[in-house]
Amino acid sequence: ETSHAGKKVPAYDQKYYSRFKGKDVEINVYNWGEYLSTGEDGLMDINAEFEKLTGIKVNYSNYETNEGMYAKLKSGANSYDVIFPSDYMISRLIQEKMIQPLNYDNIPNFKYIGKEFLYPAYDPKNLYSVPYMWGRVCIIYNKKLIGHEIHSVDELWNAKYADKILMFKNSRDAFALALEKLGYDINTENRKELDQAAELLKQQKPLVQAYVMDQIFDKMQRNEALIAPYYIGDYYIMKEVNPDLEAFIPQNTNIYYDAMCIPSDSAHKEAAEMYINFLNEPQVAADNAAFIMYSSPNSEAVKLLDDEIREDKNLYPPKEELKNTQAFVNLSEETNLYVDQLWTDVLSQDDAYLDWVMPVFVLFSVLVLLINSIRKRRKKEMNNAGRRKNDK
Amino acid sequence: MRNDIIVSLKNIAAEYDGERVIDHLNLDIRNEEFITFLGPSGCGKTTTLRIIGGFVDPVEGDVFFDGKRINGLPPYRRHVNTVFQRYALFPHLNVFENVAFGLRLKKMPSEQIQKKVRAMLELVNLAGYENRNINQLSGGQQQRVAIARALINEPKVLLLDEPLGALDLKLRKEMQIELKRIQQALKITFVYVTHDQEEALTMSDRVIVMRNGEILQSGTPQDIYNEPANAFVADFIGESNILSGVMHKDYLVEFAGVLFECEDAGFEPMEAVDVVVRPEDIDVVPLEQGKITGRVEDIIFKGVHYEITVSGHGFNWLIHSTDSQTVGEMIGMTLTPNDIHVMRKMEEKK
Amino acid sequence: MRNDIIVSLKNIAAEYDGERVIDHLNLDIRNEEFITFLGPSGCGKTTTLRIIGGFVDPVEGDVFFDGKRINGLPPYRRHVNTVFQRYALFPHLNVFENVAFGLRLKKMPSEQIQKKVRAMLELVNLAGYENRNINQLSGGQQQRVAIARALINEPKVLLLDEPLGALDLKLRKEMQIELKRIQQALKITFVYVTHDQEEALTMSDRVIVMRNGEILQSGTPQDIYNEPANAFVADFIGESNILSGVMHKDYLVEFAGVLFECEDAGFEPMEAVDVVVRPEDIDVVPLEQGKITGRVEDIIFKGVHYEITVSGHGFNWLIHSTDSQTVGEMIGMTLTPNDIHVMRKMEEKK
Amino acid sequence: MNSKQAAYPYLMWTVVFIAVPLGLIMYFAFTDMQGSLSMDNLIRAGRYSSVFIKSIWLAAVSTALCLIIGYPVAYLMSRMQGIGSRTLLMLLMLPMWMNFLLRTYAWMTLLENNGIINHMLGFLGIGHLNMINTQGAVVMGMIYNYIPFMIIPLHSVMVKIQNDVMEAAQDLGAGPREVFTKIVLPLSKPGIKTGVMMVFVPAVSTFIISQMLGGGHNQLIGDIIEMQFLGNAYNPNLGSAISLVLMLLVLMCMSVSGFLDDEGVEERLL
Amino acid sequence: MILIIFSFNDTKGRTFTGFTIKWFVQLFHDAAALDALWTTIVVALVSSVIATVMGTAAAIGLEKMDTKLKAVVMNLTYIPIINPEIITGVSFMLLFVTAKKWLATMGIDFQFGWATLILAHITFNVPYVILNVLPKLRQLDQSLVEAAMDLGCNPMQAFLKVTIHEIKSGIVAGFLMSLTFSMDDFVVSYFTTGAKHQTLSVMIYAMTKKRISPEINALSTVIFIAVLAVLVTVNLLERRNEKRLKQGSLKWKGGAAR
Ligand SMILES: Nc1ncnc2c1ncn2[C@@H]1O[C@H](COP(=O)(O)OP(=O)(O)OP(=O)(O)O)[C@@H](O)[C@H]1O
Ligand SMILES: Nc1ncnc2c1ncn2[C@@H]1O[C@H](COP(=O)(O)OP(=O)(O)OP(=O)(O)O)[C@@H](O)[C@H]1O
Ligand SMILES: NCCCCNCCCN
Ligand SMILES: [Mg+2]
Ligand SMILES: [Mg+2]
Repeated sequence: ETSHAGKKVPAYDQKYYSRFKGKDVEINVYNWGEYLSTGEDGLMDINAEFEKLTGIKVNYSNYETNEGMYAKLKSGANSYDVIFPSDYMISRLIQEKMIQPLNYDNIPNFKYIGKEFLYPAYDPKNLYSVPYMWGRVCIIYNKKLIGHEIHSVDELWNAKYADKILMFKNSRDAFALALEKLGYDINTENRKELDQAAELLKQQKPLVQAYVMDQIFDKMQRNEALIAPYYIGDYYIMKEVNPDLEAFIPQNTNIYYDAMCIPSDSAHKEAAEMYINFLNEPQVAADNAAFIMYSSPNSEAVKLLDDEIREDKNLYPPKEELKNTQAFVNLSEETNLYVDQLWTDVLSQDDAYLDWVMPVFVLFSVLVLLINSIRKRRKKEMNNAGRRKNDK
Repeated sequence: MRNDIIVSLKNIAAEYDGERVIDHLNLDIRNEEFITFLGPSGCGKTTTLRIIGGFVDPVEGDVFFDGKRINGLPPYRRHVNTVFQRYALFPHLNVFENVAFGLRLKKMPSEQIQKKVRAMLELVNLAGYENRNINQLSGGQQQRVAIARALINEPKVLLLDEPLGALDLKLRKEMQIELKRIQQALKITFVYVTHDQEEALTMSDRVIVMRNGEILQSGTPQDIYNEPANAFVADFIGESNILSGVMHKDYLVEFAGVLFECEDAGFEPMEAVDVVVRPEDIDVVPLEQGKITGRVEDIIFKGVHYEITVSGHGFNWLIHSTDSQTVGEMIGMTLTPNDIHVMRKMEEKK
Repeated sequence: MRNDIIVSLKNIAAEYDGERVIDHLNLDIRNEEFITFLGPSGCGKTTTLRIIGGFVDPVEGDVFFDGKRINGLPPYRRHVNTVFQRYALFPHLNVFENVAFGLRLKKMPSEQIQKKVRAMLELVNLAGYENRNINQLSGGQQQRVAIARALINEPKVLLLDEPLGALDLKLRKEMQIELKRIQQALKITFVYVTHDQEEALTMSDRVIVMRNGEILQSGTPQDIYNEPANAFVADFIGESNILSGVMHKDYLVEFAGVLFECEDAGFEPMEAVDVVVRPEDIDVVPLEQGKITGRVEDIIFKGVHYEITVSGHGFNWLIHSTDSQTVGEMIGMTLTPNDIHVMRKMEEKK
Repeated sequence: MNSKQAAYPYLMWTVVFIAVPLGLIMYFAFTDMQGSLSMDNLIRAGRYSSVFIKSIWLAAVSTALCLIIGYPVAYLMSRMQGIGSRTLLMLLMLPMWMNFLLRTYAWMTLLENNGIINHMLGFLGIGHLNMINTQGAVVMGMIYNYIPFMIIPLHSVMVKIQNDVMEAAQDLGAGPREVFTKIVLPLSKPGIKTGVMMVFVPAVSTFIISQMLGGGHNQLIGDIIEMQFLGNAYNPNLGSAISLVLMLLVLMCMSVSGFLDDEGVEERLL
Repeated sequence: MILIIFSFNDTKGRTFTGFTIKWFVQLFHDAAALDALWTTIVVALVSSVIATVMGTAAAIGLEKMDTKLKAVVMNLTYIPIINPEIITGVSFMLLFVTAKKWLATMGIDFQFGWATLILAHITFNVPYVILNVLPKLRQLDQSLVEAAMDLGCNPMQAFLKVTIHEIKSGIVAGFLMSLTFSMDDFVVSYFTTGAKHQTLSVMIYAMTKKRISPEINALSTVIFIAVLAVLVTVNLLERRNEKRLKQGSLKWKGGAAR
C-alpha cells in the first residue's frame, strides 16, 4: 500500500498490469478534450503512468462532442480501443452494435464504482460500460461584469448580453437548454416541440458570439464572453483563472454520465480493459477527478479527494438536489436525424428552401460544362482551319 | 537650308547609373532622309534612338524636333514612332488591332480605322492577315506588323532599332528591300540602327558610324566605304588590309617596307599612319611585275570571286580576285595610288 | 574505286507522319570528302543527315556504312558523330567534361582521357578553357566545343547540321576557315548541311543541291556555280538573271528578243530553255554599243560593287558593276558567249 | 514507346486515387444510407442553398478584396528589380510557410474583444470594435490566408509583360492611364483569372476559417460538409451530395471563365 | 505586411508575458507533439519522394503520349490542384473506408494511419511535380538527348546523364513544393489521419478546440523561427550564387574584350 495525500491506497497489481509487457501493444484511446489528467499541478500524468506500468503504448486523441465521436466511429476510418461516450450515446452505440460487452473480470477495479452508478438506464444490464465521470450542466457567468447573480436559463436569451453569450456546439446540449426553457422534456420526440426549440435557438443566434465546446475556457477566462452554459466540472477550472466567474445550476438541468466503452472493432480488447481498470485505480481516479474537477463515480477515489472538493455541493450534491435533473436517453433514429437536421439548420439558418433547387442546379451545371467544352472545341477547330487557309 | 532639318541633337550626353554612354553628340537629321547608325554592340546606338524617341532623357544638351526643343516631352506626345528590336507587338491583340492601336487612342471613327489599317496592311504585304494572332506569324510578318503599327500614326520620323536583327539571312535581305521601298513610298525620315555594315551600306542615304558613344564618321555609304575616316571605320565597314605606315611626304607613303605613291596629303613629314587597302583593289600580277610579292597560303572559292591569302612583306594580304591561283606559288601584287587609303592613327579612347 | 566510298544511300525514302520528305535519294559519300548539302529550308537536308546518323529510319532503301548495311542500327552504335545546329552542349558539364563525354562512356582510363581531351581542345584552339562553363563561352567557342566533342570519338564521318547557322557573319567566316582546317588536318569525312550558298561554295569538295527531298545537282563548287544544272540551282547558288529563251540551234539562243551566241549545244531545235546570266557577267557599255539596252531603275551601293537594276527588253536586269550609273539614264549591255548559261526547263515538281 | 511506359504507374494512380474517389462521392451522393439509389440527398442539399449563397458571397467578397489589394502589390513587385522584389516575395511567402492553422489562430487572438487590436483601438480612444466571430472576421481570415494565391499568379504574369511593350504603347500615343488599361490590364488577365480561381476555390470551401474566426454561426458550405463526415451530424451521403454540388459549382466557374484554356496555366498554378 | 509581423509579435508577446520558456520546455517534452512532428516529417518526406519519382516518370511519359490521352490525364492531374481541398479530403476518406471494408472481407486489417496519409499526400503532390517537370521537358532541347546518343549513350544512359540534369530544377522545385504542401496540409490529413499518429496540423487543430495552452504559442514561435531561418538561408545562398554568377559572367566579358 502506498499513501496518497496522506491517505492509504492499495498498490497496483503488478502481475495483472505486466501481462502485456514487451508485447508491443498499442491502444487507441479516444476521449473528450480536457478530460484526463496530464500531470500538471503535481497530479499524475495518467497516460504516461499507464505506459510505464504496463508497457502498452497509448495513442491518445480527443473529440469535442459525442456526435463528432460517433461520426468518426461510424465512418469506419479509425478503430479505437477505449472511448468515453455519454449516456444517451452509449445507448445508441449499443443499439447500433458499435461497442462490445466488456469482460468485467479483466476490470477488477469495477468494484470501486458506487452502487448508485451500476445498471444505469443507458446500459441496463451493465454489460458495455464502466462509469467515468458525471456532472450537471450549469450556466457559467461573469458575475463582476454582469453585475448580479443569475438564476435562470432565460438569461442565455437576454439581449443585454448580445455577442457575449456562448452556446453549446452540439445538438443535444443545445436543444436541451431550449427545451428546458420551454418546459419540455429534454428527451422529447415530439416534432412540434423540437421545432419550437429550434425556433428558440434561431432566435438566440444573433445574440450568440460563438458556438463552442472547450474553447469556452479561454473565452470565459479572458472575459471575451460573459455567460455560457457548460459542464459544472469545467467551471472550476475556469474559476481558478478568472475568479469573477460564478455558476448557476438550474433545477431541471441535464445530468450526464460519461462512461468508458470499447468499440466493437477494437483489436486489443484486453489491453483496453486494462486501461479502463487503471483509470479506476483509486489514486488514479482521484487524481483525475481532482485534475478535471468532474464528479467521480469511483467511491474509493472520492474518499481520497481533498475535503474541499468532496464536500462541494455542486460536485457531490445530496441526492435530493438531483431529483429534478434530467438525463439524456437515446432518441429514435428518425428523431436523431431530425434533430441533426434542425441543428444544422440552426447553424446555417435556412428557412425556405425548394426541393428542386439542387437537382436542377446539377443538371444545369452539367449542361453548361458540356456546351462550353463543345463550343471551345469548335472554336479551336475553326481557328485551325482558318490558319491553314491563310497559310495557303 | 535650316528648314530641312527635322531632328537635331545638340551636344547630347546620356548616362546610365552615372556612367556616361553618349558624350557630346551632335547630329542633324534631314527630312525624308534614310539615316543609319552603325557601330559595334554597346556603342550607344539604341541610346541615341531612345533619346529621340523620348524614352531616355539626355543629361546634357538639347533635342530639337522641327525646330522646337522637345527635351522632357513624353514619348506619347512626340511625332516620332519606333519599331522596336523585338517588335514589342501587343500579344493580346490581333494583327488588325495592333495596327489600329494608335488610331484607337486618337478616337478615330471605326470605318476610317478600318480603311487606314487595311491600306497599311496592304502596304506591308499583309492584307488578309487581319485576324491572325501575333504568335501565329513568322518573324518577318511580325516585323511588318510592327512597321505598320508605327507607320499608321503618320510619324514624321520613324525610328527603327535593329528591326531585322532577329531574322535569318534570306528574310533579312527581303525585308531590307521592303523597308527601303516603304520609306521611298511614304517619304518619311527613317532613323535606322544596325550593326550589320552591309545592311547600312545597302539601305541608307547617310551612315553614322559610332564607337563608344561618339560619332566617328558621317557620310553617304560611298563616302564611308571609300574614304573611311580612320582604320576603325575602314575595318568595320568592309574587309580590309590595314597596315601601319609612315607618310614620307605628301603623296608618298611607306608601308610593308615599300614606298607607294598615294593621293593623300596634309600629314606631318614622317607621320605614322594607318594604311587601308581593300582586298578587291589589289591586282595580282606575275611575280616579276609585282611591287610586293608573296606566297599564296590559301584559296577559297566564293562564287563571285576567290578569296586569296598571300603572305609577304611580313603581312597576310587578303585579296579578292576572279582568277584562281595555286597554293604555295609566289605571286606579285600591285596597287595604284587611289587604291591606297592613308589615314591618321586614331588616338585610342579609354 | 568501290572501296573509297564510306557512306552510301541507296534509293532512300523517308516520311514524317506519312508525308514523304525524301524520295528515292541515291548518294555515295567518299572517304575524306567534304560534302555539303545545300538547299532551301525544308528540302530534307536535316532528314538526310539524320538518316545517316541513325535518328531517322528510312521507310525505303538502304544505308551502307563502309560497305555494311546499317539500317536500324541505333545512333550509339554508329561510327558517325554529329555536330548539332544549336551545338547541343551539355550545360551541366564544363568544357572538359563535354568533350570527355564519349570517352567516359567507353570507360577509358582517366589519364588517357585527360591527354586526348587536351589534344582535342588544342586542335580546336580552346586550350585553357577546360574548366569553363558552357554558358561562359561565346557562340563560336561553343561551336568548337561541339566539334571537339564529336571528333574525340574518332568518327569516320562527321555530320554537321548548319553548324554555323546561329553565329553572326564575322564569326561565321572565321569558323568556316577553322572547320575546313580541322577537316584537312584530321582527314575525316565531313557531311555538312547549310542553306547558305556562299558557305557551301567556300568550304566543300562537293556540293549537293537539294529541293523537295530530291537531289538536283551534285558537283564541285565551281561546277555548280558555273554550270548550274537548271535555273533553280543557278538562282539558288548566286544572284542571277533568269530568262526564258529558245534554242534556235546549237550555239545560238534567243532571249530578251535578241539572238546570242552561246557555248551550249545538244538541245532540240527551237526548244524552250532557261537562260541564266550572272549579274557580274553583264558588261555595261555606252548605249549605242549595247546589244541590249535599258533604263537604269535603281542603284544600290554594296561596298564592293553597285547593284544596278536596269529595265529593258521586257526584263529587269540585275547588274553588278564597280562603276556607278545615273538613275533614269539609258545604258547598253553586252554579253560574251561564255557568260550565257543555257539550261533545260525544269519540270515542276508538285 | 519506351518512355511512354514511364507514365503508366501514374495513370494507374490517377484512376485509383483521383477518378475512383470522385466516383465514390458521386455514388454516395446518389444513394441513401442503405445503399439504394436515391435523390433524397440532393434534394436535401437544397436546404443549404442559402449557405451556398453565403459561402459564394463571402468568397467573392474576399476574392475581390484580394484582387484589389494584390494587384498593385504584384504590379509593384513585377516592376522592381533584384533584391527588392525578392525580399518582398519572401515576406509574402513567410506567413505562407507558417502553419495555416497557427496563422488563423494568430488572427483569432488579434481580433478578440480583448485582443491586441481592440486594445490599440481603446488606446487611441476609438473605442471598441466587435470583430471576432463576425463575417468580417471570416473575410479577413480568407484574405489573409489566400492573398498569396492571388499575388503569385499575378506576379508571374506581370513579370512577363516586357517593358518594351509598354514603351511601344507610349510610343503610339498612350499616356500612363491608357498604358494601364490597354496593355497591363489585358495582359495580366490570365493572372487575374488564375488568381481569382486560386482564391475563390479554397475560400468558398473553407471550414477552418469560419470555425475559428466565425464562431460557428457563420457556417459555410465547408462546415456543413465537414459536419456530415466528421462533425455533429453524421451523414456521408448528404455530405457527398453537397460536395458534388460544390464541385460542380467550381467546375462551372472554371469552365465559364475559361480558366484552363490560357497558355501557361501550369506555371501560374504553382 | 505589418499585420503579419504584428500578428507574430503578438503571439510571441503572449508567450513571453510572465511564462517565459516553461512552455517551450513543455513542448519539447510533449510526446504527442514530438510524435506529430515526426509523423509530419515522415509523411512529407516519403510522400514527396514517391511523388517526385512517379511525377517525373509520368511527365516524361506524358510528354511522349499522344495528345488525346494526354489531355485526359492532364485534366485528371489538375483535379487535386483545383478541386476544393475538403472534397479531396472527403473523397479520400470515402476511398479508404471503402477499401478498408473491402479488405476486411478478405481478412486483411487495414487501418488509417501513415499509409493513408502518405497515399493521400502523394496524390495531391504528384500534380505539382508534373506541372514543374513538364515545362522543363518541353524546353528540353531534344538534340541534347540525341547528342548523348550520338556520343554512345543508350536511351537509359542518355536519360541519366543528360535529361535528368536538364530537368533537375523542375524536379527539385516539384519536390520542394510537395514537401511544403505536405507539411502545411491540414484538410486532407484531417480526413485521412489515423488514431495512432497525427500530423502537426491535425494536432494543432485539436489544440485549438481545447483549452488554449501557451504551448501553441510556443509552437508558433518555434515554427516561425525555423521558417524564418530556412528562408533567410535560402535567400542568402541564392544571393551568393547570383553574385558568383555575375562575377563569372563579368570575367567572361573581360575576357572577350581582350
Ligand atoms: N538600361 C541600362 N542600364 C545601364 N546601362 C545601360 C542600359 N542600357 C544600355 N546601357 C549601357 O549603355 C551603353 C550603350 O548601350 P546601347 O544599348 O545604346 O548600345 P547599342 O549600340 O544599342 O548596342 P547593341 O548593338 O548591343 O544594341 C552600353 O555600354 C550598355 O551597357
Ligand atoms: N519531326 C518532324 N515531323 C514532321 N515533319 C517534319 C519533321 N521534321 C521535318 N519535317 C518535315 O520534313 C521536311 C524536311 O525537313 P528537314 O528538316 O529535313 O529540312 P531541312 O532541309 O533540314 O530544312 P531547314 O533548312 O529548315 O533545316 C520539311 O517539310 C519538314 O516540315
Ligand atoms: N471537457 C470534457 C467534457 C466532457 C463532458 N461530457 C459531458 C457530456 C454531456 N452530454
Ligand atoms: Mg541596341
Ligand atoms: Mg535542317
